[in-house]
Amino acid sequence: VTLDDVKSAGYVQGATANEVPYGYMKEDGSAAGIGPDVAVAVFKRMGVNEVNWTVTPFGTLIPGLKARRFAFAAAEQNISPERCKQVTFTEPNSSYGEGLLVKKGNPKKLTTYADIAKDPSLKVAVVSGANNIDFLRAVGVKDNQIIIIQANADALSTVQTRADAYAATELTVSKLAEGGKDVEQVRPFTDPIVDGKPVRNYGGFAFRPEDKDLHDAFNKALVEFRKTDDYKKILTSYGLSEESIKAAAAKNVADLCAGK
Amino acid sequence: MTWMQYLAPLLKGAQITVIISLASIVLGTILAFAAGIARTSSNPIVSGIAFVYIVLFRGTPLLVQLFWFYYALPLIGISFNPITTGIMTLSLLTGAFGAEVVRGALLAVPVSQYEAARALNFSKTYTLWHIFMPQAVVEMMPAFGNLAVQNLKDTALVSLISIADLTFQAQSLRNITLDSATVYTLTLVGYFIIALGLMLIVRLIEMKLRRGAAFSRSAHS
Amino acid sequence: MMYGYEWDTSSTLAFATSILPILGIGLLVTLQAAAVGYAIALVFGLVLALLRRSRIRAISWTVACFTEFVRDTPLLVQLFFLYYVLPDFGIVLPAFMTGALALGLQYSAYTSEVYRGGIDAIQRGQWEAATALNLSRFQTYRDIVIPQMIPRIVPSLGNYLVSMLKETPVLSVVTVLDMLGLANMIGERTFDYLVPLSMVGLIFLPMTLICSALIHLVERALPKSGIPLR
Amino acid sequence: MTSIIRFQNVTKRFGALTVLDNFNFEVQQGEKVTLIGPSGSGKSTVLRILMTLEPFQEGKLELAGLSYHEPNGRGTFKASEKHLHKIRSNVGMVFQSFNLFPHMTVMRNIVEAPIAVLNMKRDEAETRATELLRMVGLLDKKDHYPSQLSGGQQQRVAIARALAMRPRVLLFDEPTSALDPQLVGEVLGVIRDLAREHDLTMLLVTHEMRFAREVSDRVCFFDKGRIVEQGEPEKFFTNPEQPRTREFLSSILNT
Amino acid sequence: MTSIIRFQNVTKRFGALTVLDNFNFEVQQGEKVTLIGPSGSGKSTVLRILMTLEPFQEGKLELAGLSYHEPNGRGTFKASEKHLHKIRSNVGMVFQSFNLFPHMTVMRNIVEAPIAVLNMKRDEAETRATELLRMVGLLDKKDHYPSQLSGGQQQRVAIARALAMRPRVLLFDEPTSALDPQLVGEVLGVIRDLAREHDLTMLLVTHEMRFAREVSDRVCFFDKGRIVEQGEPEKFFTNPEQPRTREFLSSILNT
Ligand SMILES: Nc1ncnc2c1ncn2[C@@H]1O[C@H](COP(=O)(O)OP(=O)(O)OP(=O)(O)O)[C@@H](O)[C@H]1O
Ligand SMILES: Nc1ncnc2c1ncn2[C@@H]1O[C@H](COP(=O)(O)OP(=O)(O)OP(=O)(O)O)[C@@H](O)[C@H]1O
Ligand SMILES: [Mg+2]
Ligand SMILES: [Mg+2]
Repeated sequence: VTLDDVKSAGYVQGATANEVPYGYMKEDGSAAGIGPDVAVAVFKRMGVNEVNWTVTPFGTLIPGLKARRFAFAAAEQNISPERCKQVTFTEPNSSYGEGLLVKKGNPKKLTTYADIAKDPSLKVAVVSGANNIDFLRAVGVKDNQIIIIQANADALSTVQTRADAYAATELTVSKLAEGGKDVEQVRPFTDPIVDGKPVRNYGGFAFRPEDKDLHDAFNKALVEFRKTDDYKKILTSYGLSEESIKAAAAKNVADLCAGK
Repeated sequence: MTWMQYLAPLLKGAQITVIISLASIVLGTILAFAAGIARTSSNPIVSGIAFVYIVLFRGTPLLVQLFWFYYALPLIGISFNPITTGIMTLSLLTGAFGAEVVRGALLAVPVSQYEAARALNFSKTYTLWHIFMPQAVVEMMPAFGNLAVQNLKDTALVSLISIADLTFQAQSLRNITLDSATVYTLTLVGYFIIALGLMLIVRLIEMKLRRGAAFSRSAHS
Repeated sequence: MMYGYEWDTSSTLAFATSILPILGIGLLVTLQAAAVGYAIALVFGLVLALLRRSRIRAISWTVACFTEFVRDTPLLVQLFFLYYVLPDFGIVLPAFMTGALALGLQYSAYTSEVYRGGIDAIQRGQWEAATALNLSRFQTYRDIVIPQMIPRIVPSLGNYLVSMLKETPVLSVVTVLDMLGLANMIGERTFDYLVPLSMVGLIFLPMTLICSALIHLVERALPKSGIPLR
Repeated sequence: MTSIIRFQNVTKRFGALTVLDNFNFEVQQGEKVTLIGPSGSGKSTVLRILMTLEPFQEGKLELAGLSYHEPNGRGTFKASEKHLHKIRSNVGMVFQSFNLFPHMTVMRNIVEAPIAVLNMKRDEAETRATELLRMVGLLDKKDHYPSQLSGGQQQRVAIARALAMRPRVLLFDEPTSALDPQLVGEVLGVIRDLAREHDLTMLLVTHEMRFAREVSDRVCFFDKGRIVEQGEPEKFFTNPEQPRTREFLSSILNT
Repeated sequence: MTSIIRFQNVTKRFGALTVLDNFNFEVQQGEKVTLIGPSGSGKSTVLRILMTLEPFQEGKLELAGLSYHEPNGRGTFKASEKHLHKIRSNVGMVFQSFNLFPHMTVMRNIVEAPIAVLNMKRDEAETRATELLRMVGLLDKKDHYPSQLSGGQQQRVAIARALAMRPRVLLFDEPTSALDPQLVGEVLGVIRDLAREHDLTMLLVTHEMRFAREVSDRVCFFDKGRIVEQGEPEKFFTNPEQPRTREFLSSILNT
């Protein structure tokens, strides 16, 4: 798809995963979240007034892009070197750290992912397709300690009964802690150290490598948009802090893809 | 949010579920007849093709089939929208199962009926469509009723290819409200009601086919 | 890496062979779940079928409604319900148990229909002969009805084993990773879904065929001794 | 002589259809009675009621002194299973379609009930079964399955099976009508021999007139739920009184 | 007179079992022939071969001048469908179990084939069917379904259905043996009337001896795939020559 295609069609096809607050579907069927809201604003600036949203399981975002099911994915996927081999990312749109959801009172006294690795009897849940599993493995958590759940919403029940913790991004965890009873977010939480650096995620929009023209136009508009107050308003409304917004602007996609 | 407010999105999902289910049941039935009749053909190529089709679709999980149709075929340039893909896949699956039903029902028509038709010099095609089919169709109905419900339940898997069916809406709702118990209870009830509706339709068709005393069961014993 | 196995994405073939051991682990889970679920379905289905013939209205009606409800709602949603809602009421079943139980329950609803059909197909004369000989209800079932029913229902029961095998992938919603669940995971890690998922299809195909053939063998080996099969 | 079977004003309905209407009928101990009559007149129903396979709505029925209405039973024919069990232990029935158990050998068909119901030892049951099989001329078939036997042979096994329970009353519902004409003879022979046993009460429904003539002490013509005419076979066949009987006999004999 | 059916050294096997062994048999145009014989002797097989429902292995068979081995056919009895079609257009068959089409009314059962096969107009077919139904006495049942008829009525419809195709040869395979004794009369009457039509050739298999006697010009006793004895009914029944025939007749007549 080229920008011209999109312009002449009058709309663009986007996709997001069902994950509050990065991207999700509201009861009325419309998409919301950091990714979708920013994408809509950026496309508007590019003269495309309509975005058609597909909501799809997180794990199928990249296969869907490859299968030309949609033009871009707005789910704040972490920009990682492996993903960069599959798709082309925009400059980072957000930055977020990791988090842990535990039972109220944090009975196992967990403060970071590495604590889980220390006690092999502990179980930790992650959502299928998320990169938290890589961080867990990197700090020494074993396969048999990990429970794969299909959706964030399953985390509440899982943490109550079948797992000691749920590992996700800090925002997801805080949204779940807000909505659920008898659970809490681990605070203070130490981000896991992988390859000698604390983990930090930089979420961006993913495009097909073939659609360079559309990607470049979007990327340019996004960089412009990041400078506006409207942009900050969107991000803060979903709970992102000023520091996180700054941290996102400080990184560039080329470095992230190179693993720096 | 109360359960009343969950109804709107769930109903929207239910609508999609019903559409996909009905469409694929109808198309699947057509396929089932084509493949089922082909299986009874004396031409080895025709029955062979039908056999391969049936084995392929009965033998692999629906999830794999959906993935292939939705995410793999576009890589070689064949692409359909999600709803079409969902309907197509489910039709092919239902058709494969239905083909065996059709074949079984055709084989269950007593040989004596075939002999009577032959003695009256009916052609093979005529015997198939005017003697065998009307009798076999009645016997197929209960099995097709089961297939219809099976098909309905299988539509729950199309959320994989981003179709906003009932299951998908339930998942989304739960994502926002974190109220699993209510959402899932409503969802189960929703499927149950749709299934009852499907069964009702099947029964009505069956009653229509059994009209009069023509098939008061003892007819060919 | 998964379960201690590395994969090699240099070529499709190398990829396919390198993930085979992981899929093998999933296959084991598939087979275990199907075995446990099938055992439940065989036994509980018969219980349901017999209860449904109970002379006490309340029992037969309740059982009829239960079977109908289970039969008419998707396993996927039932699993969610059992796994994520029951704990709200203090019932926490381990994941594998939940999966096998839900599979078993769903298929009990099917097998109970098969049993019911099998029992209904026993000619009335057989029941009457049993009554005339003063056999009790229990003796009639044990000595007359069930032995005649079994050879007749083996084919349908067998077909449900095959369907059940194919349905184990939904267990991944309750965190039980069967072959397809693992293939999905590999896909998520490598962004190449096509190869692992196609391999799952390729493994399932002969598996279901072999299963069907085995059932056919059992069917032929069963002593039928003149029981009319239609 | 004492009546072993006594129907007193028995009424039996299937929904709106009244099959037996104030039916009165007695059979003496040791008597051999043949029921004949047009199709649908209710002959099988009489036997099935006696065998407790059908309930009835009104009247009184006794068999060997046991009432079909248990004193403490729950309403019409709602006798307890235990009471019905007691009644049935006096009656045996030979069905038109044999109703042998297809999954059991001839021997097991015969010994099954004595072992399960009368708690007979297997040895003893088999000894008796052997005798019965010799009587019906089928000892060499004891390890065959019913499907391997001809219709006539199956019917003879069915007779042996009923006799193995030592009933006092034996009911036959058209025992030869499912057989090829050539096989009728076999079964007829066995029943004829049985009829010589004076203690056994026999009630036969049949269309075989020769059969009725040779075997029975009394022939009853049954129509529309009542006995229209009855008498000794010789008299009955040669000189029936009622026009309806005459008409029926001629329709059967002159086809 | 010319033979309309001619079996010449026909051999028919089912696997290892030889059912017809060098069978020779002729039927003249207009002749009414009854085949009798013990069960399993191959009587039905003869009719089924004539109806092209069974192939045979050796010998020559002709019907109305048409050979069952088509000159250019593909080996034993592999005549083309077209040729078989031609043979069948001369033959009709009335089956023991009637084999009516359960999903069609009586009228449609009869007119279906004339319309579909003979391309008769619906009007004409129905006029003829009405005549036939009047003949078999079932005009009032024309809109009933077979399941609503008694066995005797079904069999009469089956006869009308076969006649509607105007066959030159009509085959009956035990047309009354699936009927209650009382219903036999109905069907017998119809066949007796048919037999008066001199042009129609009839081949009957039956166990009803009265039937054979009244209807047929010739009775053939058939055993083990051969005709043992044949002759006019009067002579055949009163004074059979062969001991086997005598034995068989007595077994049937004296049950
Ligand atoms: N279970 C039933 N439900 C309704 N009607 C029945 C039932 N059983 C028998 N009947 C009816 O009761 C009447 C008497 O039946 P029954 O079988 O006793 O007659 P029958 O004299 O034995 O006749 P046949 O000589 O044909 O065996 C018939 O009209 C029959 O249709
Ligand atoms: N399709 C078949 N396959 C194998 N054997 C067969 C088949 N049809 C008939 N037979 C055998 O051929 C022999 C002749 O059968 P047929 O039906 O012609 O006998 P029949 O004289 O008509 O006997 P009945 O009086 O019992 O009808 C029998 O031994 C039968 O078992
Ligand atoms: Mg009767
Ligand atoms: Mg025959």
